[in-house]
Amino acid sequence: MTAFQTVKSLDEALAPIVDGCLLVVPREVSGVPMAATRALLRRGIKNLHLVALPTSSLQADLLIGAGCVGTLETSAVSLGEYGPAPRFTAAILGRSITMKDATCPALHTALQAAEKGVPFMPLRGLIGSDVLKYRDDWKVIDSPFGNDDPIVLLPAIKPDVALFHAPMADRFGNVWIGRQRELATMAHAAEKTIATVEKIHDGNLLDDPVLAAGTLPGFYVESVAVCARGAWPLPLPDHYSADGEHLALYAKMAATAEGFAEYVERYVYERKAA
Amino acid sequence: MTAFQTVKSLDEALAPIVDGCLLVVPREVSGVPMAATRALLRRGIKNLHLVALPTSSLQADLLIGAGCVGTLETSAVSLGEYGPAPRFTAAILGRSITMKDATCPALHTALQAAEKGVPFMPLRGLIGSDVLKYRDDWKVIDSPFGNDDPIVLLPAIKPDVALFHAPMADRFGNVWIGRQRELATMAHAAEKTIATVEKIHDGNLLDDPVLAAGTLPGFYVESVAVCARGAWPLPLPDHYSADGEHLALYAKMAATAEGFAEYVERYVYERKAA
Amino acid sequence: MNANFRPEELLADQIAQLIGDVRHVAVGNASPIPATAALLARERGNGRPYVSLLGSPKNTFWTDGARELFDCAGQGRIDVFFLSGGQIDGQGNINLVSIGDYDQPKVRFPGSFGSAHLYYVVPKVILFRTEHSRRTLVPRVDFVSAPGASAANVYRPGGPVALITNRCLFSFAQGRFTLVSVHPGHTVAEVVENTGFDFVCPASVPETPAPSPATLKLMREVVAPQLAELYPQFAAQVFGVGTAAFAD
Amino acid sequence: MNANFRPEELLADQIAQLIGDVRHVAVGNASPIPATAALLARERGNGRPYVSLLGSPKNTFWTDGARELFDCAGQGRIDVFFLSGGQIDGQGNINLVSIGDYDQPKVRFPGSFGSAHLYYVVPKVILFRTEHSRRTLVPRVDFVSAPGASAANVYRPGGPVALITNRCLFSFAQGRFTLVSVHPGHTVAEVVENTGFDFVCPASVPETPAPSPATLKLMREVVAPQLAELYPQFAAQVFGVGTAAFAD
Repeated sequence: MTAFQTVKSLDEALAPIVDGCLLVVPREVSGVPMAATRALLRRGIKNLHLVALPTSSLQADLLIGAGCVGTLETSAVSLGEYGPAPRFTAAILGRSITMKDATCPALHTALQAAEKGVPFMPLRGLIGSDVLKYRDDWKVIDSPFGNDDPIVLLPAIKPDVALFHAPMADRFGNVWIGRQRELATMAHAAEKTIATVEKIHDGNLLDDPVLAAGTLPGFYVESVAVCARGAWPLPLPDHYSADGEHLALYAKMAATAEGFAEYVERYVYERKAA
Repeated sequence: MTAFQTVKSLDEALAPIVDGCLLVVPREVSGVPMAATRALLRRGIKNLHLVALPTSSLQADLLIGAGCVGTLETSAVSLGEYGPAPRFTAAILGRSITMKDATCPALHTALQAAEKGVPFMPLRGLIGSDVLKYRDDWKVIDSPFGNDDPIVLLPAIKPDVALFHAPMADRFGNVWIGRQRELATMAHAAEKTIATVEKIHDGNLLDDPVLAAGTLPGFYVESVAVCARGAWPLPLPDHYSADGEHLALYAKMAATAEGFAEYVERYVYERKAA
Repeated sequence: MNANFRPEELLADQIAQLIGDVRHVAVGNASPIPATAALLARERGNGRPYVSLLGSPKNTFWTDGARELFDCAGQGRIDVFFLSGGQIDGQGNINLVSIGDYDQPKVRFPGSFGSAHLYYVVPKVILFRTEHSRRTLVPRVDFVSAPGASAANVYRPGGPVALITNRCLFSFAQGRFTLVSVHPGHTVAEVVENTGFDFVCPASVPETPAPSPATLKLMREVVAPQLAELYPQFAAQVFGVGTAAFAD
Repeated sequence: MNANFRPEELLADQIAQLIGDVRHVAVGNASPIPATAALLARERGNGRPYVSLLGSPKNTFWTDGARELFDCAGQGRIDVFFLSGGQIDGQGNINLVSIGDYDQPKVRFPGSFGSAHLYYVVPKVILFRTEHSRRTLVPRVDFVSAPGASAANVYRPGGPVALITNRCLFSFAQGRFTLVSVHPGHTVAEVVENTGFDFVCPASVPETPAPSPATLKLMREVVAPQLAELYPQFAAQVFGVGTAAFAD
């Protein structure tokens, strides 16, 4: 197999993420590409349609605070034990972004629909919820297999780009994602996939059956960039925990627009990432 | 975590597979539980509704030839390079089993519907095919997201039991399945899951993130039995190849009912497995 | 309030009893008291129920990604789950989204998470809210993240069975809450005063029973050290268990 | 027939040209000639297209189980696939199921495999049948595993583009086959004689061009050894490449 030029510099790798694109990113504990997110802030990306699968924390808050997001589609944004996500909250109250409230399995299902190349998939629940009420793009049908059995159909979400951070990739673009299999679904659903990784694995991840079981094939991967501690200050499963001190600092600074601006100046532009 | 009594003798492990049950088994190269199949023949199981996901070779042919199958639901049965599956062919021509012809992705989709707890899932294709024509249980609707866009809906398949062979399990019932992820979907979809394995892994497969990525959690597993070379004469991915000589012998013997009976006598009852 | 146990211990003991004899309890993020209860139930049941604590590598078995929790619930393989709400109303509706008009909210919460699915499919959902006030327990939620009950034709094997607060325990059935017991140090009058919705209030309401000495011992000596992996601060504050160092 | 190449080499060369400049070619089980063609195309394209040979651990990337091939096709990520049929008719319908009445068949084939999906979603499906006879190429198939064409409102980005046999090459467009070329040693009259369906037969039909010496060299020296992993017998018979030992 030929090694295509998959491994690139971070900015080169992120080039397919353009203003206005439909970008899907993983939840706060599955390998959030924070170094890449800071690079997108520095580039001044605008008007993203951000799908956080199925929730987000610092990443969505940072992108929203910096004015990068036009539409946000997710089930929740919160800093967890560090409190509400302040820029998300401010943006909703100030109506500066379009919010598409969802529920976790609805987003998983909509990405799986794209993965399977079908226009929709059904999901139980939702009927009688205001989540459904405010989603004109979701439909209720009477199941043809039931007897007066209403069920919700969710349209497929086909992202332009899937972006995530993972422990390692090889030079063939194969990315080891381990148990975070929603990353594979994101990649299958998206037009292009960009991964940042802690390190490059020598050899081919698909050659070892044990590693291969946790590998997203390079076939789906547009580009890979190496970013050591690229999820910081969020955790990378089995590799490092969240930097709670930093998240508490963020929660405090981002409570005001001025404090957020200062945070961005200090931690995004001056690249004070660990 | 407590180690439940998951590891059992083969016959004990197979006890939940009773006459008439809806049994799902994997395709010919994904870890076919042949030792378990021979044990079911010896027990004289009857009237199985066998779902082969999505195709089968020796396993379905053997079960059909021995009169164990009432209904077969699959996309193809063949001995591949060793020719047609003789007992399957004879049973269809003799109309001694009920055949539900499918197409590979339809079976994957129907199992995924059960995995997600939804009554159906859609699939592209099929319209205008006689596969659809002869399946009264499949429905065509006009997609509510399209404009005159017919699409097929497949009802969920919820097996009573999923049965497969895998490289290893631990004493907690966790089973390492590697890349054969349809085995996980089978287990998620089925009421009970029974695995035969080459060997028992000391320790807990979920403790190692690399092994965990290829592991079906014991939570889904009813019982495990150790059967070294338990897929023989079919292959086990990354472990052993098919025994082509034996398969050729089977193809030859099973060409007639008498030859098949002799094969069963010799290789099922006298346990001449490798 | 009686000083030989902490309020968290009372709540965990009550929740463990609500869990009952089931196969699988799952606990969402940031839920240390339900997590304590689930681990307590597991200790009492000698390994049963299976306990999944979201966010704990040691106490989750998921290997199929973030969707597995929801798939598992959809399969009917999660018997008990816990939900809360920025607002909860007397019909069992929960609001995790916003206060005021949805398009012009006055307050925004994080969002509905998985509630709009899990509340429907998990047989026993235990509502949990430690702030028992007219602000949180309201006549009618401003946004229904998930309804407490559904029309007869809606697929709904699951739903709320109880609401436990810092003041009392309610059961939920036939679309309404009934006051079951009031925690030591609190009164029925106080519950009425601080509850924004109508509920069934029996003529005589018992005090929530204190955890037995055996339960307290089990919680403190066996459960607390297990809890410390995921909730080090909570384990330290409530049970005085040492904080584990984070792996890096 | 000219003796400086084998019929399999001619077919593989033709198929490689039909594949054209695409991103991904997938080849099903038991298809050594299409596999040869796909590997040849990859060698000529310097690594493009990506080739997936079902059943070959070295030439498949799947890590999401047996469904990934079909999901991948549904995503539009498989550009070329190969199908055959116990019967193929002039409308491009293929039959992998049975001859005679479906409920009382006279002949039973293995089954439809993935054809009832892949034939609809893979842009270029190349039909391949080495037995070119009135038994296999029929006026109307007895069972439509997958139709050659669909109504305008049916989602169908894919379908047949060609049929290659041991005697000739047909193209497929607008619902019918057109004879493109006849292989060396065969004649148009023989094709007409042995084809059960009507097809467009141009006044002048060229001979299928022989593979170039460079192509033969590439096939024999570079492709054949790669093929031997999956098709040791075929590689030995056609190319004289030594059979690889099976790993155990």
